[in-house]
Amino acid sequence: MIQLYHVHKRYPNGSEALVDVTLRVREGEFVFLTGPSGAGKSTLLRLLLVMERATDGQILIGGRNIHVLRDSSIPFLRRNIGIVFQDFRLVPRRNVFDNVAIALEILGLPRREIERRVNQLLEGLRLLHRATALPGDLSGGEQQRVAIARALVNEPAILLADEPTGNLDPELAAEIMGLLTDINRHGTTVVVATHDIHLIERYGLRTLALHRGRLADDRPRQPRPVVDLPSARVSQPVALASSPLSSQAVVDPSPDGPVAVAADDFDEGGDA
Amino acid sequence: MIQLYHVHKRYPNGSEALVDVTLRVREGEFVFLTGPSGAGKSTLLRLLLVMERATDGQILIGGRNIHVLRDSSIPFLRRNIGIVFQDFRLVPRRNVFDNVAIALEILGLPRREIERRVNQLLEGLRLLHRATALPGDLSGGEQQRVAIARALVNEPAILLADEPTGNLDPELAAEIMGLLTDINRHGTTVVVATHDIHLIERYGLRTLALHRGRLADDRPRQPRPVVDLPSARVSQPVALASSPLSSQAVVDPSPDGPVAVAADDFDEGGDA
Amino acid sequence: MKRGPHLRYVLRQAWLLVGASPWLTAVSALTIALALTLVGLFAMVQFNASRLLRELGQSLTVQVYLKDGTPPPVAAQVEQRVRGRDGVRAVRALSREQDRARNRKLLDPELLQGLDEAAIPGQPVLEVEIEAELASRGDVEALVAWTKTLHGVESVEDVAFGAEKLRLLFAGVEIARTIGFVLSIVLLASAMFFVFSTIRLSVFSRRDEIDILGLVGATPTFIRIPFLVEGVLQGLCGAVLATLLLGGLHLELRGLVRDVYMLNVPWSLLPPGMVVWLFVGGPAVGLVASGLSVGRYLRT
Amino acid sequence: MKRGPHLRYVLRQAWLLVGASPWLTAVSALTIALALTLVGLFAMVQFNASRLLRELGQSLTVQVYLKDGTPPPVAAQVEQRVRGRDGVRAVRALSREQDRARNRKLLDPELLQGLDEAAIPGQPVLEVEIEAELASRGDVEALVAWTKTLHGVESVEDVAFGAEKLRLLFAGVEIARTIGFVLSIVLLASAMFFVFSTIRLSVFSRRDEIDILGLVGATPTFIRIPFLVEGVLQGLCGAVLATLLLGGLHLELRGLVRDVYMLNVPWSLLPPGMVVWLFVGGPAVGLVASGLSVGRYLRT
Ligand SMILES: Nc1ncnc2c1ncn2[C@@H]1O[C@H](COP(=O)(O)OP(=O)(O)OP(=O)(O)O)[C@@H](O)[C@H]1O
Ligand SMILES: Nc1ncnc2c1ncn2[C@@H]1O[C@H](COP(=O)(O)OP(=O)(O)OP(=O)(O)O)[C@@H](O)[C@H]1O
Ligand SMILES: [Mg+2]
Ligand SMILES: [Mg+2]
Repeated sequence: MIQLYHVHKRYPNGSEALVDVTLRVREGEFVFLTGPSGAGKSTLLRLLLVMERATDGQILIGGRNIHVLRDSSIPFLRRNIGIVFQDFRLVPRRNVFDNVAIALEILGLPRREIERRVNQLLEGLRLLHRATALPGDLSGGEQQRVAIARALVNEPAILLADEPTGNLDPELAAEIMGLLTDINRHGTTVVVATHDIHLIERYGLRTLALHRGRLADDRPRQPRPVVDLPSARVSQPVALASSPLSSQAVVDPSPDGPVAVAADDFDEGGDA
Repeated sequence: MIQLYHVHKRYPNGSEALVDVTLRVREGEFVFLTGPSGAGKSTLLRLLLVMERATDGQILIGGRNIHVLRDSSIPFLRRNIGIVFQDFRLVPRRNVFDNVAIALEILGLPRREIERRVNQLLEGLRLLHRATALPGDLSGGEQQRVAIARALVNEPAILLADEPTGNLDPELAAEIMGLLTDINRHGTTVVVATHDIHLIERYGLRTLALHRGRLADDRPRQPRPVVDLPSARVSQPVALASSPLSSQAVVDPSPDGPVAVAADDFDEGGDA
Repeated sequence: MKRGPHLRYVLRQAWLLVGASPWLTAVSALTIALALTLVGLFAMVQFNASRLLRELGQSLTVQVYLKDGTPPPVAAQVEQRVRGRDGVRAVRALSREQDRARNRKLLDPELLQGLDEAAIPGQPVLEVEIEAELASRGDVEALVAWTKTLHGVESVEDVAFGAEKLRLLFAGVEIARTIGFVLSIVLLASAMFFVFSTIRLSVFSRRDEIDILGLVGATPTFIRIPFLVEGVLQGLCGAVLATLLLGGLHLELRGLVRDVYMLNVPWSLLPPGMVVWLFVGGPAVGLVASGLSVGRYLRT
Repeated sequence: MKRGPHLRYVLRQAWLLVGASPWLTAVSALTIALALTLVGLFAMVQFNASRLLRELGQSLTVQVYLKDGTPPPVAAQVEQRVRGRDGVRAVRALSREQDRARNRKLLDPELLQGLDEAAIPGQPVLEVEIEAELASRGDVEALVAWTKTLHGVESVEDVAFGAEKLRLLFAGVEIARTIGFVLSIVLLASAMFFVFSTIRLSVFSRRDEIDILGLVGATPTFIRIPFLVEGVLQGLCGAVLATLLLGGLHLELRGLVRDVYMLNVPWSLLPPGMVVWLFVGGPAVGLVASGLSVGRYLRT
């Protein structure tokens, strides 16, 4: 699903954020991306979203080389990728509902469908009572959950999350992780950048470690994840059946089967 | 040092962020403030900085009732309080050096003194090589450290930190905690709001827990802090002697002695 | 997949844009109003100067003074020759007495007191009405040349023609036109610049929003449309304001001209259809300015 | 503890403010320039109209035509009586032949061809130079009344005085003044509004910075000073631009007046000291506008 070949990224000021990174994330995988501050985690996610172009190397998403993607095709690539930014990037002048609805307005869904989906997701994230609040009036954790909701609401083929639990208490963090594993179980490829060693250890999933821009470690999935560290205080598992994502999966539900992202999906279709 | 008596805070939209909170933080104490997302941690810190006024109740800082503080005295209160915001609040158009220097420019220190102090602190936070970068070009963790540097640089009597390690890897988090305990050892009262249970458990300091705006728990300092959780991978202790703060403490170094914040410090002095 | 946003969404977002910074919207609308008002004023001056000159050209008469004592047959002959010329619409012959009677009416009654009839000047005269197309100073010179040819005709003593006055009038109109034109250009350029830059500032102050929309997969068109609608709305407000402003100025100027020049002013000094043009131009300016500024931002 | 910021800090921050959004700075400077240019233009028109009228008043002559054949002693007597009046600076008596000679010079040489000397009009004339203070249309009416009293004097056939022309001139000047005044007020008000709102936008676009400075303990004064310095810098740029603009317009207008009216134009049509005023006014406008906008933001 995601392939990087010898990717380099040097920012204009000279900092080498990524150096010769080669890695592959298969369809339906759940991968942690870790590494100390400044290692290049956010940069890697930015490259996948074509917010930056790699200085060198090739990046393939869904078999398509995004290094040569036309500017006009970028929006269509992004519609297939949900992203949770480290600094949230909510629209300050739109309320919580509208912030989440953006991802669906773009797709031109009917208003009622948008309302149904957004409200369902906000409820699952315990944000429904804040639906009309502006981002500036939310606590840090609430903002983070709005960002997560926006990334999930259009059921993307790939989900990138940058430190999605950094502002959440362990209980909420566990719920969010439940949501992410849930969407992953329905076929979405998930990449989570995080410093939270406890999170990584608890779930025992594949972990890519960056160090000063280089891929330092690629620890495969542990056969038996440690789920019950005494300090984690994980609450009851999130009610998966009530999740808006499980009820109407648009992607193939088998975790290793082919996911419905054809290369052509990134183009503007026949009318371009 | 910090006293709250029956403090209530209701935001204009009706959310009850703090309900009848009464607590006391003594001079030279190091206190963790915890609680689930939306519990009111950030709101409490905002009240201490008079960014918001309490709806009801009294707040005393250094024996002075800030509930009745004149607007013109607020800047002088804030100069005695260093704060690390959850969302950093760096000035986007000023580089790292200038962002940290602001806190000293305000005090009218000589330029050379400012340069010496800022550079020393940036070095201690491993940020000196990014001194001329703009905040937008920093990684999340780097931004967080700039925010910490700004709060520490003028050696305040009180330090408030909102989730100061949320974007840092465990190693850096340990270093920051080292820095905070260091400044605390020299007399500064420190309040750290955090979700990070591991952090709290490792240091075994006094912990105030909020729940839905109410003070739910006040766990006193543990006699023997657990410093070596296997998962924490704490690096060598931070070189305290090289810290800019230990070399020139302006406050009384005895942790329980009277700290040099007289009530009059918040006024504009004789020329007001 | 290239679907545009819903109308409902567009209107809601445009409305939010306006509501989020009413100040910016007001500035933009006001600049557009100012620009339109200036164009309108300039058009008004142009229109009225042309109308005035056209009217002048229609009622232009040249007085051909015949030598005193020219016998009627000779006078009739001269009249005939003048009438046959190009551009002459009508010729009226006045005898010495008729001319004297006319002059008496023109003169100050005080002046006439104690004067006998014979002291009042009078001379046989041909009043030649000329059909002239007065569009520029060149036309005046042509007319002067035309009247000069009459001097050669026998029995013609003098040809009176307000050439100097006309020259002055034309110079005045021309100087006013030039100053108006220069000022209009300067002010219009500034106004356009302001419209462009206020809308650009409006875009600029929302660059976070634009960036974020792009990041979640919105096409440039999708992002642009609410801004374009906002621009059109501002243009419409500007047009309304400009109409009110011009209406007020029009009343003011009409009153002024009537009082100072004691002229009978036509009901409307405004070029016909101007309001329509304002309501086409305002939204167009808003649309173009917002299109340019959003486009520029989105490209970089 | 109430120390202001270092000069070095202030200049650096003001420079950063300018550099961070050169576009905004340019807009503000341009608005100030425009406002100053308009005030300057208005002052220029006022100044020149007054000068023109003052000069007119100084060289005003009234032609007192005496009856043909008035004997020299009577003429001398009339001359004496006119000379004795208030406001008369000089009286020059012209005989019939002198007047005829003067008229010949004024007339078209073509017209004179074939005319005998006697056909050229000529009459004994007293040229009365009047010292008039022409400041308003009322003064013209007073002058008209004054000349009327000459009609009563014996032997005076006619008094020629360009009253109509003067009336027209005054009306023209007055209409220009009024239009100029109304336009200037409208445009100045808009310009002031723009300066205020662009600087307010500049403050607005940096509200994060202002907020943060306040949060780390900066006093409102400390926060305000760089913005005020920025405002003054913008005002200075505006003054420079306005000086250049007015200089250019001045050259243009001088050329125009000289070419169209064929008048001898004084070297400078600009009121003296105007440049000084521009350089006082520009920074003042910038200072006040930025002070108001930062103050407003800091208060809320
Ligand atoms: N826009 C930029 N311009 C210049 N340098 C940048 C930019 N963005 C990031 N960098 C630098 O590139 C390096 C990697 O940054 P990146 O944001 O990818 O780190 P990260 O792994 O996400 O760190 P963190 O955990 O602190 O968020 C850092 O040294 C950072 O300073
Ligand atoms: N400016 C505001 N206007 C209205 N409501 C607010 C505002 N700021 C915070 N709130 C609400 O007050 C409650 C407490 O917010 P606060 O930011 O103090 O929580 P917190 O404990 O810091 O949470 P987190 O850990 O998620 O940062 C939340 O429900 C939040 O939505
Ligand atoms: Mg990052
Ligand atoms: Mg918070």
